[in-house]
Amino acid sequence: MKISQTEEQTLLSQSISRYLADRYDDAARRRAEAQACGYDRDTWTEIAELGWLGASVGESAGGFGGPREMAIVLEGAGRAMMAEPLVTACLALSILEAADPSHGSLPGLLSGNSMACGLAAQAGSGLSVTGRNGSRVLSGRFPTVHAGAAADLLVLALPDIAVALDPAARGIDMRAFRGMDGRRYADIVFRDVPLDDGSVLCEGETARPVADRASQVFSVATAAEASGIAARLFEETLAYVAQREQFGQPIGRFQALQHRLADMYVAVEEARSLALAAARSAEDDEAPGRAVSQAVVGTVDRALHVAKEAIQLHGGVGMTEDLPLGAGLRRIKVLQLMPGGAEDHRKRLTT
Amino acid sequence: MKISQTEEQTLLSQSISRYLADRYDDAARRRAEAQACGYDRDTWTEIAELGWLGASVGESAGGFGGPREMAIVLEGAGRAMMAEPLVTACLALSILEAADPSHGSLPGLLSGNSMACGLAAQAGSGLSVTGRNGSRVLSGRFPTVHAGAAADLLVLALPDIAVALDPAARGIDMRAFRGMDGRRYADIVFRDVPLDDGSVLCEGETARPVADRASQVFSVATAAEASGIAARLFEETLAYVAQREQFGQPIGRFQALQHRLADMYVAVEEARSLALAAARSAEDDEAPGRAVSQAVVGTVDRALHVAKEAIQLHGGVGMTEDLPLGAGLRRIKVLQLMPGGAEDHRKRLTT
Amino acid sequence: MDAGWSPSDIAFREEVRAFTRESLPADIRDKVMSGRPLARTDHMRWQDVLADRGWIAGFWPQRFGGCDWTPAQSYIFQEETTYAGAPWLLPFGVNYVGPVIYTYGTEEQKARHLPGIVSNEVFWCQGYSEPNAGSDLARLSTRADRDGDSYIVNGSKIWTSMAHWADWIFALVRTDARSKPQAGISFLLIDLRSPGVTIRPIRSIEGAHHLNQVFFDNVRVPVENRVGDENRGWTYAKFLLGHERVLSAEVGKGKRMLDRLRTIADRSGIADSHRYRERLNQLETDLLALEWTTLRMLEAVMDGSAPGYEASLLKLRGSTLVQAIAEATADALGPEAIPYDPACLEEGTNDPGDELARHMGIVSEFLFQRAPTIWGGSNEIQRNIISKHALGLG
Amino acid sequence: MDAGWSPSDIAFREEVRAFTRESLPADIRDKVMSGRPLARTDHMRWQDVLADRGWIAGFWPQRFGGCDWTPAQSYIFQEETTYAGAPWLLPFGVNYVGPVIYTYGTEEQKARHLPGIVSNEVFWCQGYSEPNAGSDLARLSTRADRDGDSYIVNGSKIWTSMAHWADWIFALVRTDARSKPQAGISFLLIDLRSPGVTIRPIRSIEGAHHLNQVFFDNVRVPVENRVGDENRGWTYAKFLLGHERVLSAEVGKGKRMLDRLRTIADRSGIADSHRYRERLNQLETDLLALEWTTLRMLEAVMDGSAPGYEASLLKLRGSTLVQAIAEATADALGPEAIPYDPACLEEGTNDPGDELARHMGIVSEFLFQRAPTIWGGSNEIQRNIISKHALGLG
Repeated sequence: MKISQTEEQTLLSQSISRYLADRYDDAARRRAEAQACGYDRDTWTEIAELGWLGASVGESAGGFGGPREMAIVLEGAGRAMMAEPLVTACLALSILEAADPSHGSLPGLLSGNSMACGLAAQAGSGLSVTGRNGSRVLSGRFPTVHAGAAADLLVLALPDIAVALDPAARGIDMRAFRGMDGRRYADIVFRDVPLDDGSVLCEGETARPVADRASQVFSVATAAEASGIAARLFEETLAYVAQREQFGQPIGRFQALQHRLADMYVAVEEARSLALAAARSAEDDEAPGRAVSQAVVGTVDRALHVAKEAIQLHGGVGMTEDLPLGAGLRRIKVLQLMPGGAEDHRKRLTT
Repeated sequence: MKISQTEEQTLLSQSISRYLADRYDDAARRRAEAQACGYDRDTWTEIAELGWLGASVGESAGGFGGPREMAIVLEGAGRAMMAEPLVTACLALSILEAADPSHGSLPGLLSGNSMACGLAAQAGSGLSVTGRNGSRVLSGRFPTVHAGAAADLLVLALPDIAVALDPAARGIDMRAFRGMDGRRYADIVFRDVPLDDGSVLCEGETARPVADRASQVFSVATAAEASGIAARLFEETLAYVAQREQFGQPIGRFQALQHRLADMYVAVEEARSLALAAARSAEDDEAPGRAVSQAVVGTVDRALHVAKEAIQLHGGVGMTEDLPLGAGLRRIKVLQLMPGGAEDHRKRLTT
Repeated sequence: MDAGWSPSDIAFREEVRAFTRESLPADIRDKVMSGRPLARTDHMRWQDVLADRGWIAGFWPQRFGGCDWTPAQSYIFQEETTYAGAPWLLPFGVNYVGPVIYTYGTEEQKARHLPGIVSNEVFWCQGYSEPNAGSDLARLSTRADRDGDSYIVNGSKIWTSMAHWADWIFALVRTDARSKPQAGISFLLIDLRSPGVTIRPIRSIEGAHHLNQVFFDNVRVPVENRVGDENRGWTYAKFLLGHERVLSAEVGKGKRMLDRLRTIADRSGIADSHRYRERLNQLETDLLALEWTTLRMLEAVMDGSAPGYEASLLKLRGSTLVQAIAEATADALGPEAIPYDPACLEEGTNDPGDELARHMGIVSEFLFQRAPTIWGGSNEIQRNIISKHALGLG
Repeated sequence: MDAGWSPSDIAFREEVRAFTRESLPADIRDKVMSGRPLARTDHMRWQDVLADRGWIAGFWPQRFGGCDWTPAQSYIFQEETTYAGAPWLLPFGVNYVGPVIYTYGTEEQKARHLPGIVSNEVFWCQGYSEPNAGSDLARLSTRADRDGDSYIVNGSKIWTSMAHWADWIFALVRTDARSKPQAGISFLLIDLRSPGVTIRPIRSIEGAHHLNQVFFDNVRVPVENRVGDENRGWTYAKFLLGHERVLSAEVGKGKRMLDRLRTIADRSGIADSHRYRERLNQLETDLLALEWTTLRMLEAVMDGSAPGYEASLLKLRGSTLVQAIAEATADALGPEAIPYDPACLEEGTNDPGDELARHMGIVSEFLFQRAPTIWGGSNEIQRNIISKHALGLG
């Protein structure tokens, strides 16, 4: 019985924690956010060398992992609230793995020398491919692509076709902006972008499982990141109430706060469980189902609760940018409201 | 500025409290519930003599009050969780007042010698009056009429007609049952019940305001009773935590419980405010509006929260019929689920 | 989703499922499914079936009549039987007093008491709480005074589930009034037929009689019925509280209750309402979280890394969830929930063909499910345990 | 629904409404309505308008420049101006230090400080919290050592809203380190231009700069700037905390925010979604409850039967409600809420024609509204007060 993780997965998790503890504090995050591209390219190469990108795909595609390993990476990234575009890059790798595991871009992407953004249909709108064979064109919009303007490649998984496009291609329009989580996004509009044979990864019957895979991976990544953020915000709060003294004792001695911390702890454990459930479902290569959507909604709801409580229990200092609590709350709000995020899943689950 | 109550209203409220403290404890409630008719007829005559029924209508109908006075009576009845059918009787009086303030039944009803059940359209289903003039018949069903089988008169307010019927009339079918709140109800089915001139109180244009009035009064009564129950359950809990000792002190000294009691207190105060808002709205004779529905939903939601917390904070003894907590929870659940109750209001507010 | 079960676990699950399908009497299953109260005979009939199969005390060591089940097998057994509509396997003998006896008891006590549990012949109940000692067991005041080879027991125990059905009670009693409150307590096995024992029924808010107060008036108990050392009963009680609690999450029960909620919503026509869907989705999500948390804790128990407070976490969430499902189910009935009279629950019709009787079970369960957040250490106590032991907030 | 206002109250409401409609600058109103940050000049322009009308300190006694408003008038004034989109009337001078000075101050202090508040010429801020003294003011450690006719002040104050805009600060300082923590504190008025004062900005999570830490490094303050007796500052601080808090319920603000939520939902197309309707209905119901609770408390204040903890009740619910409305409003934007960069809030575009800038205000407010449940005595402190004073749980 191996429910949570194998020994290899535990080693991966420990290596990630070590790197983050040594190299990625809040100041590093702020520096990364301040870069023109919205993240730190040296960090990107380092974590690629450590195998963080290879963890998301299997050996056939040049990696050593799968959804569960990717979730471990993203839980760590969530904990550190890393600004680096891991979700979108892992999504691109997973699409390539599913559609064309020998795609020429993979070695460069895995080594961190280049960066690709994965676009799952659920994050887009008005998507269409028109025309036949040699003269097809793609249209549609992805309004919130993390680090989109820094991408060397855009990898799209639509229900009938998967494509890899040069962001500089004709018909692709990008408007870059900073989001409420401090990250750089691009609003990418595709207007009759020609799809030549070189850009098509797969199509027709084989495209559907690729699109399902992309949807599944996007959900797993969202749940994992939310669960990591929740864990971090809880740990910050637990450390704070243990040392902050008021009325003659650490405030963590006050029972009303203890009970709220107990509930936060439960929420964090449950977020972890739900993120695990989502990853295991993707590992089994199940079609995206109700349970995966529930895992996304459930982790984001729990993380949001934890973030609000973290700020409240810190008091005044919780309202300041001196601590990473606001950053956590803002990031979770993005995971909730973004196209293909928790609210979209909730809508699907309840209507 | 007189927001909550006038001096006369305060005197009424005090007189009700005195009577209940002296004469109506939980044992009295149980005895009343055990009667064949589901309530105690001596109590009924006593409270009628004290003016509890007259409080719900104005002087023209032989009373001395209105919606706010009725709300004061019902808040008291809620506090004592009285089994007597005050809501339905007050509703009947209000319909008679609005439709025909000189109706011959009023003196007997106000003195407690007879009892009428008021039926507002929102508590019924499949209601229709067919035929013309001399040969009209009424059909439809009221599935949850408190003390319906004990009624001397049934007073209905439908959008186009208000009628007072002898329960023994041809076409009226009653099935009596006990509800989860321990009270006696009747499921009343009207099948082509002939309406003669003597039974019609008013019709056509003048019937609409009567029906609106009935709807309004039913809502005010529901909110008032729920607010009274919430207050009672909270007081029971506050008294309990102040005397129950565990771990070397009264459990009311534990901060986690204190904070939950503070939230219960807030809920009780807000329930009182919402019940007041509903009564004031009816006093101004406004058409039944969004705010009145919200007042019903809001008081019942708050009362339900208080009831659950009351049981939880009492621990084991809260689960027993030795205390009135279960009775309170069961009654509130009825106010929530009954036809025309809080859930129906919520549905109207949100669809 | 594959929870990583081993092939033998999967085979065991199939075995339990097939056995339950074949062996659970239909009338008992129907009562459980509709939430109607079970009689003593209902419990005993099902437990006799299990006893015949050797599955009353599966997790016990084989030498005491068990099957040496792993925690995973115990979990699978509970999940499968519960989901299939089997009655709650009453824990007082098998989960509570049995392990205390085989861990701390004398050879004579083992020989005398364990077989009766395994064979389902002796019905036990638990005597911990007292009117003034609920969460705070250190306050307990039922006295056992030494008189030769006996103790003379005086006092009373309360919230004693099923005492009116039981043969024996295991009780915490005060044997030394002078020492500190936690010390001076002993663990006694008391035959309920002893002279001086009286049982008062307590009516619960859902109308059922399962709770009791048990009075001891100069009840003579042989000293040989004391388990372990005198004045060290607290230690055994704590052992018991921590025992096998990973099973308390009631995942199978939650699944069964959600099935029924869906059925009722389909029948009552609210299945299309958005409010119901939001609520169902919330409950399903909470159950998914509970299930995977249970699995994670189970894994930790099996590889020896269990944090020790996993029981508190699961109890807190499991009890809250079944409570919420029970209320949602009553609400799904809408006005049809009202014709339910708790006073008629026990004597009233239990004819499964009677629609009202079915509803009665659902409303009864809504009320009854206020209890799990109170009993077995209230959820407030569980939060205390978590904040102290898991979070180190002292 | 008629709240039982007197004819003169109704006339006063009309007067305030008409005045605000005519006198509130449109650009300021627009900033408030869209949640964008106000500059110091925005506050001052509006307060100058009020000062000209004599309404800066309406509830003050006439002899100090007020209008002798009843609590009902104060409530009406706040509700009407807030609902109409007027900026928050900054309370530090008019609500906080002013009443302390006219109640406990010397004639010289009254003459020197009150006119500047009434005329809106002097900008005050509040120095209570310290890094180690948040809810627990008794822990405060900023020292004021007597040196002839002066105190020498050393230490720092934190969470000082608008200190960077202020001329003066009123501060609690420790003048006797040997007495009990609550004693030994004095109430000082300090000119922020004094040598030794430094102000460090603190960036809030919504990107705005309104909080500060104020450092005192051997700041010399004349003894005549102490209000009341030495070492009795705690008394004045408590007086201040209880003062005029019935107004804190922010009913007008809640109504204004709900209007905006409805507008945004209509525009974003979610107005038909059931989830939004449930949420809106919940918020409207909570606001109805808050409004009528406020009115009941107001009545109690006016007839002298106020329980004394009404401020805690209203603060608790009012802060929670505006917080919830602010979040629902950000959520109503959906994905359109994302293009908001807190780092650009202050320097970014405030052009009301820019749709993104409007959203920026809404997201900023969602983040900012986490503060009201913390400041002015956190909601945890309010629950303590209620349980101790309203419920007598000691």
